Amino acid sequence: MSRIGVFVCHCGLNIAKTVRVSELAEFAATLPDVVVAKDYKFMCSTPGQEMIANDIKEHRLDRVIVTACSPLMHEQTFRKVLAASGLNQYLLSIVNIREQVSWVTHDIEEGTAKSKALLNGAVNRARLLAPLTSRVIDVNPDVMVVGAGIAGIQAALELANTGKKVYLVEKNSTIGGHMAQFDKTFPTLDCSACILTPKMDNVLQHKNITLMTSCEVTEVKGFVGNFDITVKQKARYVDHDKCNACLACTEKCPGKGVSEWDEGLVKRKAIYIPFPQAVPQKPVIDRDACTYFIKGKCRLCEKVCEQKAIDFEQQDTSTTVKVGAVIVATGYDLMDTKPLLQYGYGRYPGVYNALEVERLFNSAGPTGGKVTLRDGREPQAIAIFHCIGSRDKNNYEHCSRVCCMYSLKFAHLFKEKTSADVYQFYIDMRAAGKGYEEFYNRIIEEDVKFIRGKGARVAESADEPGRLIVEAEDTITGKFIKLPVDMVVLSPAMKPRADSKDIARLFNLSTDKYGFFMERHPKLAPLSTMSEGIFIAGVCQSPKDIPDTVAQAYGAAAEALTIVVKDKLELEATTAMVNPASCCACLNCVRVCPYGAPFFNEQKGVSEINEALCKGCGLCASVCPSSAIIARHFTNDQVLAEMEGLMEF
Amino acid sequence: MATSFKQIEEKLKTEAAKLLESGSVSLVLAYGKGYDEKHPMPYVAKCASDVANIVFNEFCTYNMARYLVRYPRGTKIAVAVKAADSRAVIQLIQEEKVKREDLVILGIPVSGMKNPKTGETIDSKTTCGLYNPVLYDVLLGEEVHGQPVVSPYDVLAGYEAMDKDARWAFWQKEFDRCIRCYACRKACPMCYCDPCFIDQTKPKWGDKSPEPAGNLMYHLTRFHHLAGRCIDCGECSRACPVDIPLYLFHKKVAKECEEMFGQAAGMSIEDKPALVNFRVDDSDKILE
Amino acid sequence: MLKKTAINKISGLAATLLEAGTLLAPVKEAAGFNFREISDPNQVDLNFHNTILSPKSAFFPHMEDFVHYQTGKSVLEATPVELNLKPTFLFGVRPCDVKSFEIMDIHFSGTGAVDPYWQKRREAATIFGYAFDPDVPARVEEFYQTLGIGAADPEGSDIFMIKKDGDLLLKGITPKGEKLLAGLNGLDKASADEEKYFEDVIVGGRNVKTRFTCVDDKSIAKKFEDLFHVSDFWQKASAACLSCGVCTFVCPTCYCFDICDETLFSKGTRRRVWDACMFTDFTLEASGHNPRTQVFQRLRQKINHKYSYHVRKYGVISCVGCGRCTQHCPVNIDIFSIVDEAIKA
Amino acid sequence: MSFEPKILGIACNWCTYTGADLAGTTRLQYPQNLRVVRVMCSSRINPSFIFRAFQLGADGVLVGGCHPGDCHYNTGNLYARRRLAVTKKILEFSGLEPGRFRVEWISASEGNKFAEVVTEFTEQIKNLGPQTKFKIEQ
Repeated sequence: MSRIGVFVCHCGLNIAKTVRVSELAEFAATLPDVVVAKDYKFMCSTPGQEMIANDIKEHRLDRVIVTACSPLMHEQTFRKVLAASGLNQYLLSIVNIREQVSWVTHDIEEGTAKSKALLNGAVNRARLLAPLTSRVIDVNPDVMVVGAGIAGIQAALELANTGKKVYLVEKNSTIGGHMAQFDKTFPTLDCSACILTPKMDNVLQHKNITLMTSCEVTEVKGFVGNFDITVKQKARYVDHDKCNACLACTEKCPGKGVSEWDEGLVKRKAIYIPFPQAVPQKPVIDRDACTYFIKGKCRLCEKVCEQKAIDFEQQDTSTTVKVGAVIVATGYDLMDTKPLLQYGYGRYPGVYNALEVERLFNSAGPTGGKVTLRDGREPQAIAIFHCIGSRDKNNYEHCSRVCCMYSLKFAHLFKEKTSADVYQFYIDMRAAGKGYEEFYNRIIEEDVKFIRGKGARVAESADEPGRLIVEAEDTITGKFIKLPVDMVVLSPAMKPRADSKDIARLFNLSTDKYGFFMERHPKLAPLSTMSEGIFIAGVCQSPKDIPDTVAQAYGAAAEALTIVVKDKLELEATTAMVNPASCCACLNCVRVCPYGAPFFNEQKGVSEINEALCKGCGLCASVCPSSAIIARHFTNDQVLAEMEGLMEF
Repeated sequence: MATSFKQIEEKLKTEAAKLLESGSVSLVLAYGKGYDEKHPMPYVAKCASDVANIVFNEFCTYNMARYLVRYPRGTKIAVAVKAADSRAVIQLIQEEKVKREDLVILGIPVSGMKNPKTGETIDSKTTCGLYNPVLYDVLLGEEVHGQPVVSPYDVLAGYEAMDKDARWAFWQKEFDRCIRCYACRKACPMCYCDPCFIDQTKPKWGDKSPEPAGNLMYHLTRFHHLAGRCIDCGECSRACPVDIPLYLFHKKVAKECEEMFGQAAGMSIEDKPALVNFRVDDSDKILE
Repeated sequence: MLKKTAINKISGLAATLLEAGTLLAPVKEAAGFNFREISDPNQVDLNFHNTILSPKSAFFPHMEDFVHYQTGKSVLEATPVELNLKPTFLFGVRPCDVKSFEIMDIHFSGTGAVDPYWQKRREAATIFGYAFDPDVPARVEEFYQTLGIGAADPEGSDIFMIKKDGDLLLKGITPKGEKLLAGLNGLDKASADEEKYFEDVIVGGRNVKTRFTCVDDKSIAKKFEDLFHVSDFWQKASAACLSCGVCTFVCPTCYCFDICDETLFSKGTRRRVWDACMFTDFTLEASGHNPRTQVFQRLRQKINHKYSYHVRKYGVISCVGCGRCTQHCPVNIDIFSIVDEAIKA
Repeated sequence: MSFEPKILGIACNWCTYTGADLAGTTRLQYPQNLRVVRVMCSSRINPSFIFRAFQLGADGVLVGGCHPGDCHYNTGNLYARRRLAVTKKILEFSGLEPGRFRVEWISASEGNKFAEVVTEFTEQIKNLGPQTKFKIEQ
């Protein structure tokens, strides 16, 4: 038997105008187990709260029902009253007779009748309410940032500057990401390296940042505040502790590998640093290109290394890092345009993708910053194709957001570095960003030709060997265009990293249909994910430009701080639990949970729920066929009882 | 030319003996003698000498997949399956109740099975109507050629065309007979919950007594629990001592699920059970 | 005195009985025959071998309301359900089923603790026993003869009926039956030939063959006592068992029940409902412990109860060989085959 | 007296319940036949809740959740959509009038949609008359 107190609020006239509040209190008093029922002008006022507190003591109440405004308004207020009176705060039930009764009717009969039904439901439910306690856990103050492009670098620096220890994990041998490959950045045309490399250096120097290059996350255990993350250090075959970066090894090395940094336009050595300003500026050996690894002899690098830093026996190693929060900033890949046969990428030497062109402009690039074709000629006419694979239902439906602007940048740089005619083939010109429209206008004036129509086809010229014919429909004139050019630049879709699904699985993130990570809420929680304590920043969430990426990095750092700044963390109390006696091991809960909270305990043969991961949505309880899962505060019993109460009158 | 029952029985015995002798399985779920020819029983052969007791004839309707979950996880089991039975095995693999690698599936291609209680030939009216197992390691006979021309859902047409009140009256009459012996759920290969929701007292989903309200709650919820999982073997209806045509309702739900989610139960071990799955582009039309 | 009526005029007799009280008789339904309360005399259909459900529900209904109450109110305000029964005629009960009432009496009234509901229903009833049709052989599932029950034993019936061609012969067995029969209008007097036929059928009924040979109760009981711990035997016997409740619910001598409270909108009913020892939760204790979690344990309990414990405690096997459990078992488990195995074991 | 149906609503906390509050805050008027149970997510709704509601005498049942893609719990309503669609088919095949059960996606900002749906649904249930099939008679 419960001892229920019912407190009916007038809310001035807000409620009392269309609900007969005293009649409601009298009605409540007739319901089984209700030992006290009162009405009062403003229940949320101090005297109102005191009245409830006094009655809890005087009548030894073990359940409290406040019949007032929406629980979204004052549930917390009244929970505190219960807690202060020594009653568990979850033994409270709110009946919403303001927003959902008195404010939506003018008819006092209707209002009163509906209020009675709602109250009856609440009394039924209140009897079955159980006291709940939140679990408090210790929080590890460190943070891991996965991916060291501009987003990861920025986030790591921000966090490190607040004094937090940061593990920055990068799978390549250098940090910097795509931004390190760019020559200039739009719309200001400032040099990419000039603004990025100081940050890269800061990372290396920062006492709070542990830089983990050539590293990959292989396992994530734990939950918010207490992640145990296993990181694999891939073998570099160079002991970076001994190496003094003299780079004598790279001079002597006879091996030839493909330069990733130069987008494969040139070769590099088998022992190499990716580019001169790489961080850390210490070489690694590319096993697939190394003569020793291929043929079993060479070891020239070992001979020239005075530090004895070369170690051909080095193996992959694993370490486990404990952190309280994680920022995932794994960036993007460009879509492979080879399968789009109509553009001839990979077949015609004159067709380039955007990142290759970035390298052509760069003074540290394969051509020393001169724009020349693969055969050494300077192009006379250049076509830039926008939206290759983007805004394309057959490939990627999204707009990649940056292509319009970098295509304009390319046009400018082509104009600056060559005397070529430059043609832009675009669907729409999207220049939404600070200074972007102005940049567009500037390029228009630079004698760049704009053709509103998507590049449809690239073919070899039959008349002039080595030249290309581009085809498109000019949608303004409605004319079909055929144009001879020397160079075609494709602006391919930005897509998630090839391994984004693996990353998603590791960190229990959800992805959209292409593999971009899903934010918790598209507007109100764009950097949080459905996994508490895991945040995202940069293009891994969706295509965006550098300013937006950096802004997100700051934001994600702040989000991560909100967790690691605390010593203790209170977990949800309204979580789900499994009654092992009823569990039939169908694993439905394990299959559906968006947070990976339920897991199968092989030994016991039943499912269990990691309450630290549970958000209390109750999905598992509804897919549990044997009703073994108890969704606390919304149990089957409680819902059924409430329904019965609502339907009784 | 379809393989005869006798030939299948011989092959079943040979395979069972081979598997048990080699120790590659610890038991074979098949059929054995009952109290007469027309009433064979589910049979578990545990050693080579048990094999002699195995029979197969047109009355061996039981879905032996039903017994898989009775043995501890990891038990190596050979199971004799007809078409629908193999779908049950697939569904159980999807639901991770059994592992594919722990099973040797002895497929039986067969048509013209008979209900041992009534002697009627079993076809697509009361089952999925397939002749050949969907998944097997060994096929104990030649595939039966020519799938049934009649869709397993054709039998529904008359009921779908009924006026809603007539349909309600029809089901009321059927469910009213229910004595709550739970033979339906116990014969069902997919009903492995213990306890069943209806046996729960907290929450109490429905009355325990065989009254219309409790019966309705039991059956409707069971239909929902089997939605996208029922493989239409018809065992529930054959087990029912009061002949409630449960298969009709199951067929209807299966048909709707197939139309809405584009996936039939127990057809591929790669599938995920439809009701613990979703597609972002599921249409809202399914709610209309 | 032996009386008779044409079977195709049975509705006339039914109408007479219906006027005098409640009539429970076989009715043809979708799945087969069952005893039902008759509202229209034409429903009565004697063209059956035996019913799906046994006639035990006449005295021990599937649901029996005990008390109506209101939640939140005092126990003193609850209203017990009183049975106000009219004379009841249980019509067309086969001899083996009639025998089951005697066995059930042990539990509901024979051991000192009297169940008032059973008792009242039993007292209100006049049983019209009905011999198995002498022209029709016993079904393969039946084994009443094995247990010493004839196909036409009149004992236990108030009035006993035998079919002769198109006629139904009726004879009062108990004073209650004789008195009722004498007062029934519309029946003809039977001839001497028919009287002889009646007696011959009763005697002949004792020689009807069923599948198994008769075995002594005590030795069966002993055999099962010895076999209790031979789990191999039980594992084998139960390998096919689905653990459903069909056998229990169709059985004329299974009497286990559950008492449950069904409430809605604060109105409640405390009610007795059949339970089945084959259900997993039958032995589930409030602590969560369940002494019989395995199928073989439950089947062992069921068979031991009927053939061993019951013999040792009450001196009689709690089975009448009607064969319903075998006939309706979804996987054709034959209870007496298991007994037979045990005897041979 | 005209027929005043009892309608059970089950609303998710984050979208539809909040949307219902918004309808109140903006003082939109709608019929008072709806009684709402708040759950955290539409995916919490066990199909048996719906069957039970009709047995309890609900003349109509209205389920409200976030729009697909906007679920507070990411994918909850996507599961709910499938599960409730099946529930609806089962109700219909059992013989219940199709119009008595409805699922609507109503966001926290759609107070007006909430009021419109309730008004329209109530009208529809009034036209269907009392629900007698599932209702347990006492």
